[in-house]
Amino acid sequence: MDVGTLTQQLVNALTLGAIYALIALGYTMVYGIIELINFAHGDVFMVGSFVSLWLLADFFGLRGPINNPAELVGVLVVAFVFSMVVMGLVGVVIERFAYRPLRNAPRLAPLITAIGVSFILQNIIQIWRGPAQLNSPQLINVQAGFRVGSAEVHWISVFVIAIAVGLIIGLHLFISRTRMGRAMRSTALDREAAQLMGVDINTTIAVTFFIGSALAGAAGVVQGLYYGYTFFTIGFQGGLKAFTAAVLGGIGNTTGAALGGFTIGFIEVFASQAGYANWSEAIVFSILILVLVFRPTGLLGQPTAERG
Amino acid sequence: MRRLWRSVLFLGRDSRLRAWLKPWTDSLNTFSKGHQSLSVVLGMAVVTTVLPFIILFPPFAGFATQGDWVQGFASAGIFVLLALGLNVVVGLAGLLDLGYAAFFAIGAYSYAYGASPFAGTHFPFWPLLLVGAMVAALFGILLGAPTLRLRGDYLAIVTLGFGEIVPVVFRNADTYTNGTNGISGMYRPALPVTGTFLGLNPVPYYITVAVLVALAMVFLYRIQDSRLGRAWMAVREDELAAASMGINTVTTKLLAFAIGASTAGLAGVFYASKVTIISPDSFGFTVSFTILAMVVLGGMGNVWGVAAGAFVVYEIQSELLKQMNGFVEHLNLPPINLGVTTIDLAKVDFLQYQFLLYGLALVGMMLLRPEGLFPNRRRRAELHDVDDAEAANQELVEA
Amino acid sequence: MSDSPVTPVLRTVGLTKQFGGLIAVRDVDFEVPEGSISSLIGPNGAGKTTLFNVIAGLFDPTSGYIEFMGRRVVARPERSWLEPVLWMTGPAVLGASAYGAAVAGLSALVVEFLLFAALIVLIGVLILASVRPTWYVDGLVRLGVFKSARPNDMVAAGIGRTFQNIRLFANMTATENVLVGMHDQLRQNPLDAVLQTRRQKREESEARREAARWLRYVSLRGHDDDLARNLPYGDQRRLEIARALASKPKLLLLDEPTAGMNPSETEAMMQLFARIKSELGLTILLIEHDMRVVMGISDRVTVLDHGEKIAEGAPAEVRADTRVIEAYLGKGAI
Amino acid sequence: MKPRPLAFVAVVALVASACGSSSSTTGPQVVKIGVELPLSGGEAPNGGPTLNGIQLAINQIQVPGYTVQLNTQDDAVNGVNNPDQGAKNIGTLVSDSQVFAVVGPFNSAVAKAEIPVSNEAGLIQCSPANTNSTLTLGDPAKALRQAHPDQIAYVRVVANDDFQGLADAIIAYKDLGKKSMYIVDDQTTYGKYLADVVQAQFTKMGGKVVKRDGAGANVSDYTSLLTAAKALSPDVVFYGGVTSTGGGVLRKQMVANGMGDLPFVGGDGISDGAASVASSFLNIAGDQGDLNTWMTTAGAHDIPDRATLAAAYQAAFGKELGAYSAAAYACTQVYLEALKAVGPDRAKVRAYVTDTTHTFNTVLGPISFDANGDINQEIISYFQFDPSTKDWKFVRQNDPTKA
Repeated sequence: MDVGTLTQQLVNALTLGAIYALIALGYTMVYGIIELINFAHGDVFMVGSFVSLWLLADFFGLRGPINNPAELVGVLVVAFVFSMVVMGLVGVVIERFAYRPLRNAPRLAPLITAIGVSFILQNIIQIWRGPAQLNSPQLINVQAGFRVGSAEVHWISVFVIAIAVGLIIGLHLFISRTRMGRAMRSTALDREAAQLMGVDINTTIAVTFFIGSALAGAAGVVQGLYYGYTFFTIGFQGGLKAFTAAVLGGIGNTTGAALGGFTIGFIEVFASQAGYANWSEAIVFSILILVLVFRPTGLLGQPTAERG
Repeated sequence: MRRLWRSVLFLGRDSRLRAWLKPWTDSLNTFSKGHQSLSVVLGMAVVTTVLPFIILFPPFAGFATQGDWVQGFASAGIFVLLALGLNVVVGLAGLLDLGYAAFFAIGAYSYAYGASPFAGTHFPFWPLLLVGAMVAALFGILLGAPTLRLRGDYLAIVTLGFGEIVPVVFRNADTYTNGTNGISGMYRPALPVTGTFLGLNPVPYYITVAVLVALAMVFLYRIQDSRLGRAWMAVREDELAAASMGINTVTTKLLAFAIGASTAGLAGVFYASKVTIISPDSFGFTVSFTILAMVVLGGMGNVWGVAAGAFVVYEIQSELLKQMNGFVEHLNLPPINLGVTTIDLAKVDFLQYQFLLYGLALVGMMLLRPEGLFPNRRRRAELHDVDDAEAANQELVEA
Repeated sequence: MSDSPVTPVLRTVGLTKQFGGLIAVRDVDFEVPEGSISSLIGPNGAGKTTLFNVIAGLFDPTSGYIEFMGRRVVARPERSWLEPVLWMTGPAVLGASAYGAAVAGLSALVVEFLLFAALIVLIGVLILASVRPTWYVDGLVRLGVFKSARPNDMVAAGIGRTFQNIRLFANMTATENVLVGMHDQLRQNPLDAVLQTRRQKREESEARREAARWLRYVSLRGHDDDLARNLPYGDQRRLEIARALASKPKLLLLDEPTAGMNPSETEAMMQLFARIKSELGLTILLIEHDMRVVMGISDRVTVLDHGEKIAEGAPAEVRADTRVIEAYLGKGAI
Repeated sequence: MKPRPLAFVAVVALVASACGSSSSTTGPQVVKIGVELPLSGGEAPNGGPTLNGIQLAINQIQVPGYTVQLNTQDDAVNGVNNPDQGAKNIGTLVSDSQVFAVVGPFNSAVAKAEIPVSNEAGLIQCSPANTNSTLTLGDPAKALRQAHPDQIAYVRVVANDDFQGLADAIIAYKDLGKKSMYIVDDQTTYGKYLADVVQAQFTKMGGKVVKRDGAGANVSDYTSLLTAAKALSPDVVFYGGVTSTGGGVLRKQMVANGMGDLPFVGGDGISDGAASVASSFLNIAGDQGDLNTWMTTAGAHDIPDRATLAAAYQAAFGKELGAYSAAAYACTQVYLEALKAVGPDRAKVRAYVTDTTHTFNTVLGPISFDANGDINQEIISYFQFDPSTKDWKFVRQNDPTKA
């Protein structure tokens, strides 16, 4: 493998990892706060991609790249904000009706509703847009880029990585600096204690769902821009990989989720490079199992002290 | 509202039907307490005999013919077996297994290696049942040994990963598994009296699977009431206290894994012999999820409940939703006028909404009855607070 | 203490337990003489429960070790990464030699045999690792993989315990709780259960009789089939003791057994301890806050403060010790 | 609120009456053609147009003395075709005494579960879409016919993948004159087998396959595969698979990664309409991706009266003819001809259809089946993208083994 290909693959890995990381954040936040594996999250991402498809293709009537920079930025901002807000609200609604009533039920009950919600979302999209892949306008010219040595780096990759890193940093600041962030952390640590200290648990959990789902919505926009298509089943596999990323990084830990996302991106890309694309899932999950066997809390997870 | 639903589901403690049936159920309970294995066998015998006749009456007769129903029941039996096995892992030992279909696949491929033109072997079906169960159990141990020390959710993701790896291996190891083509033309089981089973006659399969289910139920009931069963319960309730009482938690969980896996292996062998073709695509994540949904919907920890849950979910999935179109057309309902638009249910293509209905069923079920249709008494006690717990206690005393 | 009149059942040597930066137990040497009732006292946060948990195998000691009945107890990994490495080396060597054999052009039979052997070794070691027979553990101890015991090893060795905040199996009946306590005593295996062998049936009915006996021993009558969660508080404490006794321990660890009880209940408990000591010949080590209990029934008292042992001896001696008074009442009290 | 038992009784009564009223027999005899296709979930675009083809045929062709109806079964479970469900459906169709023949299945994996059952029952199946070679040929096919090894009950009106793969290799090596190929398959039974055939044939002709990858439906990012392949500088790309598992997306990403100039060849899995049809291969591949693409379909394109059929289809369903609508129409025609000749007796219909001397007049032209159940006209149609119409342009059709 020459240096050019290697550089190119590094960029590919970062881009793919960025998308996984965005989705993984939602998993990890929800898990951190209510210990629920939200299997519908992948489908929230999928719905997000359809919402942005609707906005860009049907509402704005866009078909291809926009060359005017000002217009491009304007449309992108609208697309991201719209998709993130809509998906955030969808997340809140899902939490309100499918998970909140089950907060004190056994852990498996909300897991099953999550699966149910996932089916419902898929079917709604399937009825709405049909059971086939759909073209999504790629607003940023995917062929435009610059050269680093013999490698071609596309602006779209830079954009995707920047969006992901920006949102991850933003999220990190939100959690560590704001009052709501503190409420989220304390709820995650000990819900009852937080409640006694005057934290409104319902609002906090709703906000968590809003943010997590909004990030998935952002990932949905990125899906359309980067890959140029969407499909009603992408949520499932994307969600599965992202969930793996969250666990790999140490579930409940936002930085870990980002790290896990990039790790899985790298594993997949280099498995493809080596000609083992058809084994890539097996490789990803084998590495996951090995990591967990030898480091049971994930890469960045804190070991939980058992209380005797 | 809750009360209403309970009555609708006619399983709530407050229903009049139940009160009316009480003398009978009580004496049944006493009998089953004393002769558990016998009552399971009798129960299964009754169910197996009655089922093919119930479906001769409406509304069931409207969906399909008796032959179709029995054919479906034989397939449903596979899922009942799977749910019973997963119940050991999830319901009794409290471990979340999201890749259970992998063991199902391993059982099915074991049969393919034992009795198919692809492998060039033709061993009889019955010993292969045992072999499949053992091979699956072995893989259960192989997966569990290094991973069962992990905390609950990490275990869940490890099993999920395993569930993804197994089909990928079967798909890509072409030389050994015939890859995506799968292995076809598996030999069907044979018995001295009936000869080789036929694809068209579901009855031998139906009876075989009923026997397997009955056996599995008897075994599980017996294990549940033994040292191991109590250890599972203790580990589920409080792992730390269980360890402090001398229970080797890892071995205990490993046994749950192995026994669960062996049941799936059994189901796999039966499946392979019935469908006669297996391919890696038949054992994906959806299958694992479906089985989990069956266990939870049925009522974790309760053997009969889980079996019933599996049966009901399977029938909904592969009969009711599939035949919905024909059924609704049969009903001759008048179009519903909504003012702005008219909905003619007879023209609605329900196949399109299959997922939506299934999803709504899962969500609705969990919201209305999170403990499952037929909950384990203890499990219900965990869910509802003191008053219910006392009532549950009362029931235990009475039983 | 070397001048103990009786041989110690339990001895800790230089036991230290550290959580992150906090040293909960520091360099504690102490002994529990056979057949005694010993108490562990000290102010809140003195490290009593931590010490208990280390003895019961819940935590690894950071340093130091425990001797029970004159034998050092081990079973928990010290270098946990080493055990999997050991699992892998055998198969890896075999696998590599299979590869070597293939490269060297040896017959396919040899290669396949080596591969098969690698698989068998791997499976075998994995099964061993999960079942962990004594000799496997001993081997690992020699290789420096293992350190202290897991809780179930300690139960097997003969230590039973109760918890400070009752940890019964809340949704199991009283009888079932006791039956779980007897886990280690029962010899049936799953196959017995499936086939309902005569051994299984006999053992089960005997076990149930014995469980009933233990329940009556701690004066729990008529509650055999009640769920543990529905028992009154005092009965839950008793049930916990019955459950611990069912494992036929030589040493019973009781963590604040009379906490939250009224004087008459406490009195009844003290009588129970005395009976356990005299009738069953058990050694008891208890953590207690109630000084009447400590002084009333202890043969020997050990005082911990800030994780360190500050006094030890007969109740009267300890009561007079200035450091103890200081620890309890503050420096100015003298 | 209280439960209302009356409502339940009412429903039961309604159902009972509905069932009772449906069994009145006067006039022409009602007979049925069984349909076994994947119709729900992600499979709907496959099964739907095929079912329409059958429907169209029975609407247009009358057999005196008989009213032909359909008994339609869906083999998709949770939205994916499922062999177990397929086998069960065949059982259902077998037990419906009015069914005298079955059209279907769509997927080869399902066929493998169904052939043993229909073979046992002697109920003829005609597949409009199964192209997997092992269904009719060699030991694997024998394994499927264990019940009556000498009485086949499965025929198909499309040529198998051995022919199609050869045709695809011919396009790449002979038509385009390319020597080094990159192959991606979609990890399905169909895609992988077709890619295997192409790889073997291309190599046999003297070409070189520089890289071969498998990427299933779950892969949405082909960038890394393409980056790796680009370094090996192939001059033609073959895709074995269907659009919904990634064909169009692969081509689109080739453009994004600077490989848009390479010719792209695919099988009938990417034959799903013009660029204007949403979700078609050409639509997803995008304007720049369309160029330089070639495709083959199993079966003759130049059927005698394509335009009439397409128009009738358009009139009935408001859509363009699906890829397998004509084949499904032909299967139905074969059955209706048999019905006219020998009546609705299963054994007679089976014998009539599988008789190698019979020739049937269908929309595909006159066809007959060989001893294995394969169609006699093993014709492959070759297509190329036409920028002026933004659609596939029919190039030629032939039997590639004789070309």
